[in-house]
Amino acid sequence: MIEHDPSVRAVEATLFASDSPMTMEQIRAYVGEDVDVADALSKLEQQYQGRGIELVKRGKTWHFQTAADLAHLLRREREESRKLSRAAVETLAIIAYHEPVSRAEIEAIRGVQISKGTLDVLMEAGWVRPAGRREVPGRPLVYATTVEFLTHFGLATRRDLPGIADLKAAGLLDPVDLALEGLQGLSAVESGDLPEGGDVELEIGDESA
Amino acid sequence: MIEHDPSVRAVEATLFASDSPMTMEQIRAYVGEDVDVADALSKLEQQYQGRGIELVKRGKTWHFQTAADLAHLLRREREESRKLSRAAVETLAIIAYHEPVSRAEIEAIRGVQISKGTLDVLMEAGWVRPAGRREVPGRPLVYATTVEFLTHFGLATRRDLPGIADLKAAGLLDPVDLALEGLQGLSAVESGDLPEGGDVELEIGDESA
Amino acid sequence: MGLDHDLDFDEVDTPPLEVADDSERLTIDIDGWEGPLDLLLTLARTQKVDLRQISILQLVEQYLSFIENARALKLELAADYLVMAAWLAYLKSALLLPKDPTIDPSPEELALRLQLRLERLNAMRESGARLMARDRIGRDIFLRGLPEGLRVVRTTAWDVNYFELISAYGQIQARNAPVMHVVKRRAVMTLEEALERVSAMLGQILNWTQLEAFLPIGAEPALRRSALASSFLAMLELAKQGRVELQQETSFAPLMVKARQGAGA
Repeated sequence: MIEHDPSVRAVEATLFASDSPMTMEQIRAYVGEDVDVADALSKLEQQYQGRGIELVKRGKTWHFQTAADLAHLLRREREESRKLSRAAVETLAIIAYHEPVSRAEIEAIRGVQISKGTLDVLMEAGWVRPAGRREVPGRPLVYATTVEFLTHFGLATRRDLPGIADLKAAGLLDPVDLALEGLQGLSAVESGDLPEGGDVELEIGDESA
Repeated sequence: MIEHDPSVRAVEATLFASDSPMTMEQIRAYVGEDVDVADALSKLEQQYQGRGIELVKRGKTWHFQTAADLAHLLRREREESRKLSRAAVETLAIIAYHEPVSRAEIEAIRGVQISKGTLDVLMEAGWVRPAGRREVPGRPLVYATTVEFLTHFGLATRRDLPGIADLKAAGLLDPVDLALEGLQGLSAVESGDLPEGGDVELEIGDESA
Repeated sequence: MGLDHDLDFDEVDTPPLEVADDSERLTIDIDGWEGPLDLLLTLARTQKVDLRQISILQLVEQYLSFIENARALKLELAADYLVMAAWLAYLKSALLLPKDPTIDPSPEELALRLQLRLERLNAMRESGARLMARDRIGRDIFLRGLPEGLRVVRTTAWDVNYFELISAYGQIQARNAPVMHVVKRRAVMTLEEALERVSAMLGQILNWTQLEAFLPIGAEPALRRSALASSFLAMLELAKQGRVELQQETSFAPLMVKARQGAGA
């Protein structure tokens, strides 16, 4: 039997027992001031590499989870059957990448009205929440994602959303009007008479919201 | 990085994720028929020996749990400082000056009833203890202070408590409102106008009968 | 904007168009798309991987032919698909006609807008798919199923110091001390005092003098009020005795007082 480092054992036990991810400070509060938590965590990370369980850091918090490559063994069939509709997936993506965003803005991107159930499903899943109102005429409610959303998808922050930096750089998160102005600004010199302030919107579907 | 046995990894992850202890058959249902579960479990048991968590067999079921010698880590004590209520301070003072003293006597001196919680708080704090019963009708319980009480207030013996004359000289016998003013303006002692009659003795009757 | 007009249609392999071309079918399912933009995006994606390179004109023609087929087979085609078809037919003719600088916005801008919208919808569709493909906790990845949980046991350190203890006792004693009630004397001037005072002052006053001049100088308001009332009564009494004369021009005017000649002296 190998003699294990008491500090590593203590941090290991604490993280295993915790029912939520913990910051180094939170761990320290349990294991005591004289434990080098950072050192213990890095040793643990190494020791668990390649095992069925791994130590994961997300943002500032640490937790143990099952190894991703074992998903096929553990995947819960029942969860899968409640698959999100395409509308719900797109709506979730729009909220996550554009938040805070109003219903009308979601509809402008998708080109169709969103049914009431779509947002309800996302809120019921705990991934989306109303996040105040936008101070424009009509004061529309805006939506944003939750901490549970980040946790569920294994994200530390919204910056970790897949491809968000590229989308931002490509201007694909800007509204059409803004993108159009940018393009016209570049090409206006050559083509001369492009109309400014293109306020003509495509009338697609019923954008009554 | 060590190459880990896929069977061991699978069993490890399955047990980790399960929300209840599992039998070998239940584990097999997840990891598949071609895994030697018994062998994997015995390897796991060995690998986790001496770690912060351990694999435990209870009857026919297996589960991970925090190493028994680390259980104390999972219960963190946090001391919170709280102001003792006015009723409790007065009750403590009466017990200190008059001990041993019954509840009825305390109430007679305070002029108001004391709630059960007040004495409990003082006993929980370790400053007051029950000190037998008074041999009068009803045999009321009497209370006295403890050694911790003396320690906390930096007293060698109860005789170090200032007498009535000392209290008077310090302006501590001023009526409450004056004393409060005095605390604010530090003028109670000079203000003179103290009511006479500081030498009134307490009449402690046995009202418990 | 990739408005090249001469791309070969037949090279484009589109599942939706296959459906449209299948004249054996009596209905074409447009419910498979979430609105015209979705259908357009599906058509656009069959052109090129990069939406920035798509041909809007080609896309418009694909959409129109799809709708044309669908209409022939399914009369109750949703209104928004037809609105889009009409708008795209207009866009197509505008793009094909010689350029008219007076048309605002230009057909090129309209086409660009459509393209930008498709790019944005496509970006979100792909992001949604990537999001869903992640290893998700509770589906692919699991946290410990049976955590013991961490507990914080709160203990209370009661905060009271020695001074608070003995001053509390002092206050109990003070509360229990017998209380003597002393009624404070109110500042008043009795009628007798006023009579005496006013009589004494009258000798020095020869002319008509206001009643207030007889009041004590610098008295507190309460005493002054009392003195005013008493002095007034005293004046009335002296007038009755014939020692003073009183005069008042109207109600509430100053009350003037004068000693009667040869009366009191």
